[in-house]
Amino acid sequence: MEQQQETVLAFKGLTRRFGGVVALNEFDMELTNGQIVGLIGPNGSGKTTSFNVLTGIYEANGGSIEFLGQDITSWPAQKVYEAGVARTFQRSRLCLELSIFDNIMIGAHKRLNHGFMFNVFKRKALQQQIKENYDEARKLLTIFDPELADKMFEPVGSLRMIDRRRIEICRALISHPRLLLLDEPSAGMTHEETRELMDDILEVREMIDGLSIILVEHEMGMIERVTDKCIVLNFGQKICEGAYREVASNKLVQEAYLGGE
Amino acid sequence: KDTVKVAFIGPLTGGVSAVGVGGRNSAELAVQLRNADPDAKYEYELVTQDSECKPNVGVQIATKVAADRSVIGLVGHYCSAVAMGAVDIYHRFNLPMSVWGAVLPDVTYGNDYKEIHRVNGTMINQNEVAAKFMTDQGYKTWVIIHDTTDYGKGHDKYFSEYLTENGGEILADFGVPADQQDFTAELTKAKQLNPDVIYFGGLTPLGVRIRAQMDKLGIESQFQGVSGIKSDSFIDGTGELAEGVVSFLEGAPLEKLPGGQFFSEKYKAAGFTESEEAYGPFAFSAMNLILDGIEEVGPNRKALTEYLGNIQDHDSVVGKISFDDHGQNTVAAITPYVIQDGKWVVWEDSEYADGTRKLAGL
Amino acid sequence: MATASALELKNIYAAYDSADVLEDVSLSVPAGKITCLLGSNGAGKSTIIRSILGLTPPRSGDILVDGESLIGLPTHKVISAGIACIPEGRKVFPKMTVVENLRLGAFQESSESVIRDRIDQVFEIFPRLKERKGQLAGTMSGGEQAMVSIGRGLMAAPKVLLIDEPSLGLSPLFVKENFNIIRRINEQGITVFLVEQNVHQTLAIAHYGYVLSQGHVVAQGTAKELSENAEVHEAYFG
Amino acid sequence: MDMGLLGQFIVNGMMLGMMYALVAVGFTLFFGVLDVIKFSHGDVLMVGTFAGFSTYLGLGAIGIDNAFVQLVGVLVVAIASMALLGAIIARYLVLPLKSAPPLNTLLVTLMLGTVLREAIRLFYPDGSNPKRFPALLPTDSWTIGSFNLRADSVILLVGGLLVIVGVHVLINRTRLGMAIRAVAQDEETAKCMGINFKMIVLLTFGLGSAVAAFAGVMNGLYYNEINFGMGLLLGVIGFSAAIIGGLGNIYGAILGGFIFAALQTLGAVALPFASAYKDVFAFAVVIALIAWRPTGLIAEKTSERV
Amino acid sequence: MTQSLKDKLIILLLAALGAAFLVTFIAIEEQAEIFALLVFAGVLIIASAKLGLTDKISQSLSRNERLLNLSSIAAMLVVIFWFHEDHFPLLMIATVLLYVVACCGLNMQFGYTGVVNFAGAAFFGVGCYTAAVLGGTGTPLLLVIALGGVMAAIVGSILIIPVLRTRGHYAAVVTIAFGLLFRTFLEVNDTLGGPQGLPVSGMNLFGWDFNSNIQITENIEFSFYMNYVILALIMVILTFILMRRIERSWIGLNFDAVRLDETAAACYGINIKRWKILSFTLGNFLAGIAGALFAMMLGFIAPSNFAFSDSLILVSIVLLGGMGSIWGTILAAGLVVLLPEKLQVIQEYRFLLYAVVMILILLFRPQGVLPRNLRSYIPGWRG
Ligand SMILES: Nc1ncnc2c1ncn2[C@@H]1O[C@H](COP(=O)(O)OP(=O)(O)OP(=O)(O)O)[C@@H](O)[C@H]1O
Ligand SMILES: Nc1ncnc2c1ncn2[C@@H]1O[C@H](COP(=O)(O)OP(=O)(O)OP(=O)(O)O)[C@@H](O)[C@H]1O
Ligand SMILES: [Mg+2]
Ligand SMILES: [Mg+2]
Repeated sequence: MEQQQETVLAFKGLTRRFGGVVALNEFDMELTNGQIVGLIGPNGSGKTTSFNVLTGIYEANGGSIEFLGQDITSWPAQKVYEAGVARTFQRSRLCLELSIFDNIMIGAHKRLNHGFMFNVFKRKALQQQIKENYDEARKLLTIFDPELADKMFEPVGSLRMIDRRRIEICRALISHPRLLLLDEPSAGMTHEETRELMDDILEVREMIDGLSIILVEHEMGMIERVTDKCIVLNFGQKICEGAYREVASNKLVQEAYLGGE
Repeated sequence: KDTVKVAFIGPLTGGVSAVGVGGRNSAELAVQLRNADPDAKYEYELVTQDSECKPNVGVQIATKVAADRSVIGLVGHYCSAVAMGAVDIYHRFNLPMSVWGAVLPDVTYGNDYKEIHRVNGTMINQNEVAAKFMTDQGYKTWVIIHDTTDYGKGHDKYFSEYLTENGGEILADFGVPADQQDFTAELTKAKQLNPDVIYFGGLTPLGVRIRAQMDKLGIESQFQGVSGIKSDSFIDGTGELAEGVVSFLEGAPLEKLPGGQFFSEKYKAAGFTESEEAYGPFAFSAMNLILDGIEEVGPNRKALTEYLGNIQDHDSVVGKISFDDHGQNTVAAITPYVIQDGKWVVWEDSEYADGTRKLAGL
Repeated sequence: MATASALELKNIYAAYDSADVLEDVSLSVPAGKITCLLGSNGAGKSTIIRSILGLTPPRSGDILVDGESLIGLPTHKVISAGIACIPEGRKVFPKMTVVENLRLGAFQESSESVIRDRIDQVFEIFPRLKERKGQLAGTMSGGEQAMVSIGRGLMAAPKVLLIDEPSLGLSPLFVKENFNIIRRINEQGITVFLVEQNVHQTLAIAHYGYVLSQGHVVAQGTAKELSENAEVHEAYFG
Repeated sequence: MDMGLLGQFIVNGMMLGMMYALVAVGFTLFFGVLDVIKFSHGDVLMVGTFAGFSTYLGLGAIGIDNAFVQLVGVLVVAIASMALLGAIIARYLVLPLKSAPPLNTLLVTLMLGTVLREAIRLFYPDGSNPKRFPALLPTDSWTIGSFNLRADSVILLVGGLLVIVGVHVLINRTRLGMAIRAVAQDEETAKCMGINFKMIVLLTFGLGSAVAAFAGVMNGLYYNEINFGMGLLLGVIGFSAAIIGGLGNIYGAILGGFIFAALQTLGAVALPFASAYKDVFAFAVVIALIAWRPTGLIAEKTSERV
Repeated sequence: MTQSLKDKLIILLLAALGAAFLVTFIAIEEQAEIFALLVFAGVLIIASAKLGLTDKISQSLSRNERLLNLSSIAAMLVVIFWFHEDHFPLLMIATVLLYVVACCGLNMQFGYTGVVNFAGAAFFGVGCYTAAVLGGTGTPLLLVIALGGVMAAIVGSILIIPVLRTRGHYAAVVTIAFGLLFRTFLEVNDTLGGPQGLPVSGMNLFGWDFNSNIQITENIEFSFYMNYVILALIMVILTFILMRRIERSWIGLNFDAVRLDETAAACYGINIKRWKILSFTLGNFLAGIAGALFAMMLGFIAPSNFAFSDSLILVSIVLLGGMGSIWGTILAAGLVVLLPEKLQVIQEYRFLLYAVVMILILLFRPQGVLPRNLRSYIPGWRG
């Protein structure tokens, strides 16, 4: 199938500095349709920074980012999202005062009608839209945790960490993005919980056409199980790329990241 | 005896509350004395309200007082902006009233309402006399500092007008907010211009600051104020720097009037903790005027209005009161005062007048 | 148990607002040993740590350090009693530099030279921190912040060190390194109370362990016993 | 303009700037600890001045008339009593509200400001009128042309500077300062480091209020006049100064204070057509400055990350 | 009795109680009586909270919003007609209502979107001055009110750039500076009346003069303030509907997201600037229309009405009510406007007492008297 081979995302020589620290150094990367890429590397090697530069939170100091054939290097965050990139954050960034439903709807932004007239005067249509989206959100959340789906109107602040992570992922997925960026989604979970989470994500991927994922994770079990390919960063530079097994047996990677047996 | 309600309005909170409370005490004194008088036909009850010196609040409480039909007469307003907003209401509700402190001419002259009267003079009279008096002393050049409230701006306007008429020259004119602390910038500039007199149009707190800072900067010019600084607190606030400061106040000096001594004694005897301040006697007179009216024509607003309209040569502790066709007291004599040895002294009686002492720069 | 316990919890009940979290938890942390606490998400592990520190004071029960009760003491007094903590989720002071963060770890230590020595020791363990001495901790990467947090915990040189999920967000290499560090700390005579998700590696260094589930202690024993315990196995080894 | 006059403006402006800077330093301290705008700051300053003034009267009453002893007495009493007041405010008004939205602390302190102001106005003898604050410093002056420099101004300037430097050193170089900053950033973790949270909050509020008392006495000594409303505008300006300078940095407070003073002086001097517009001018420039540097002139280093 | 019937009864009872309380509170003048009434109300509230009644009642309320809204309006009408010939109570009620509108504006700004505004009185003042200037020109007066809002929004746009660029305390200073600047400007500049202020001509709608009493029959005369109260009530109702609809829509969600986490909001496509501008402008608009009607009602305005302290009063209403809570705003506006007035009897001591009361309320209800609830998009609907 030709569509399978389409390049979704490409970094070319992406560079980002903070003062003296070079967080990303001439980083090249490519991602094709439907692929799950594991982005791994020691602490402080630039993984999160690459997400931040991609999503427009930080500007790139050099290089370019291409997404679905468009150059999005200096796009603002809003535009990058509109183009189909959704993310989670290493440190959960939910609005704790708002309900689960509200939080998920923040992710659904591009599907909703934000016109003043529509929102204030066309109440019937708006309520219709609310109900439709509610159903959709509920369906999605049910995949992760049916119990949570019954608590749609409870504040997120009252939930466990693990549930917050799930909601954050739902928030990212509800917009049916082309590219999903997951930053350490399993941090703080047990093996069992991690596995469940990954199964759920894979299940969702089936639902969303051509969804590609970049996964940042320190949990190698997870990386091994779900990724099609791995990219290893060290000091902002790509040191290795390939299937997990290849990468894991690389000397450099073992030294810098995995720690030899 | 029937009980009749009369009202007092003034600023009881905020920056000028000292004057307001003094006025209220004086009005209360008038009512007390009347109630103690066995010949009085009615028992009087005083309603007091705080205007906070804010027009919106003033309008509200003016409505409150005026809408209460049992209130027959009102003594009201020290702050001109409040009075300006409230006069319409008194007219609408036909409540006869007399202003006891506000000095903006427009309060009486800006309308044709027959309910509105004023026992104290306007700033016009005051500045007319002040300009003439000072030029007569031989001063030639002025720097004016005034606050940007209606009070300060009004004084600035009329004083400038009359000063030019009398041949004085204004070297500079500074408007300052009424809550300013630091005047060194204005005064430094003033110092450079080296005027004979620094005229200040505003109230005591600012006056004290300006006088004190003049000294800081070594400015030797004469300091001239308006009725707003003619208070004991100005002397308390400036200490020895007060010496030789001149100011002007409507009305003949209290102690020279037959009733003046009486008022001072009674005020002391009544045991108020606060001073009556400069406008206390006016509040007292205004209240007495209203009480006299009620005694005479009965507790009826219309009748009282009529009564007030015809007041001529009515005796009071501030001198004879005669209202013109705008309800303005016309015989408001203006008295110049000078501070001598920590006291406000009527100019004629002072050592400055007889040449023993000299004002600054003369 | 042969050794005396450095820290002992007796029949602790704890709750947030309305939600009861801990019910009748008793456990003892033997002096000089590593004791670990296992349990799934939301079991109440962090709540135990908070109870000890006095951040979430227990509703009833007793907490003893060297036989002295900590109940009712404000947190800084608990710390004075010789307890230090590496809190869950790193919790570095974002607007302070790495060095200032470390210094705060030794807040109750007043000798400047002692503090300097300890900073040097921490730098030895985490060379990355030495490189980044002056960086504001808030701008560091997740793992770097974890290093700051661990380093800061070591600065106190406590009798008992409470550690809540230290390997969260650390690279595999560092996770291993981290367990080595914990072992070394323990070898210096510090009693360690370790909360972890990483069952294999935890049981490998711990002497003794408890398993918590929904606010109850459901299993306890030596590390060996626990790793052979069928239930535990099922639940956590998958 | 001749040099003497220019010098005069500069010295006056510096005095004013110092006054603002001292108030701004107080604000910076409070932001530092609980991230609150403490709107009663100006009024605490005023109460401090009145406390000092009463001390002066008291000393006079028992026959002590040595200016130096009086000065020390005034300062000590004002500073000590305000430090206590600050700690009480922290204990009973600020700490109980620490889990409420920060703006609510603002409201409470605002109301407290009203309480203090009204209390002085009503209960201090003749409190609604301005008072003459004694000149306790040497009043020698040097005059060069139109330039007039008084010894008391110089002493006050130096004194103010010393206080600011002292506070700066305290915050950045001492354990107490470190604890203050730690508490500001994360209360719970600070506690876990063995910091006595309550104590630190009380101390900081005590310190901030003591600085306010100092500024108040300085104000009194310089202007020789005090009144119950003096804190209001000073508070607002001090707050603005702290902000335009940039929070989280004592130097920002100093810079902000001096800029504000400069703007006002400039406005009064250089707007010949209407000096009354000088505040309009100053505040317009403040707005423009903030639009230009949204986190203050000495911007806080970003410490947040995603 | 079924639950829903019970709910309805509770609401009606509450509305009746509220109306009775208001009537008594406004009518009494004696210091002791006021004090007794306040204590009584306080005891009642505390007791019902202790008995767990408050929770039950609030549940009943949230189940029957429509009835609650309608019966509140009815209760308000009862109060208004009770005082139909008493000018002053009506004036105070209208003032409260207009403050509610202005504070809803502020609520939109910092309750929803987190854009702090310490210049509320200035925008209110823009509305007032618009009414004063246009009042005599023959412009239809409903249009004048709208223009008051529009002018406030336009003047506010001067601040858009700094407001968008700043956050937190920095943003606070922008508006504080503007508030001070606005007032000083009005005072110094004589074109708009200077410090003396301006008279404002009263409202006149289709030949109906708002400033004369309404003769119903020979013996029944309504105070002319009735006109303003009714108009203000309508304004409050419309504002209430607008606020509610915005809150319960995607716009409200966007506002909240902007307030709570700008970075995350931006990463999900929310245009921070757009929503901040909308809420700032809309908020100022509300303050402006309230100001315009207020000026017409009062008949006179002056710069000293729009001082920093007046802005702070508006802010304190919002905070006291609970950020983002409309009912809270209504309650707090009543408290803040009526309390000092009711305390007139204690004269110069009243601000002291007022401030003390406010502090006490906040110490016991740090989140405001009626904190905002979680958003429920469609009343009663839970999926
Ligand atoms: N805003 C910033 N200011 C200064 N330095 C920064 C900033 N953001 C990141 N850095 C530095 O850039 C480097 C890369 O950080 P990044 O967060 O991308 O690491 P990471 O690969 O995600 O690590 P981890 O696995 O620990 O999360 C780090 O050394 C970090 O300290
Ligand atoms: N501040 C709080 N308010 C209310 N409930 C809380 C609070 N903190 C934790 N909880 C609840 O208490 C329970 C136990 O939480 P705790 O943090 O102790 O679990 P844990 O075992 O440490 O989990 P994790 O592995 O996620 O760290 C959870 O159900 C959680 O939702
Ligand atoms: Mg990262
Ligand atoms: Mg935990």
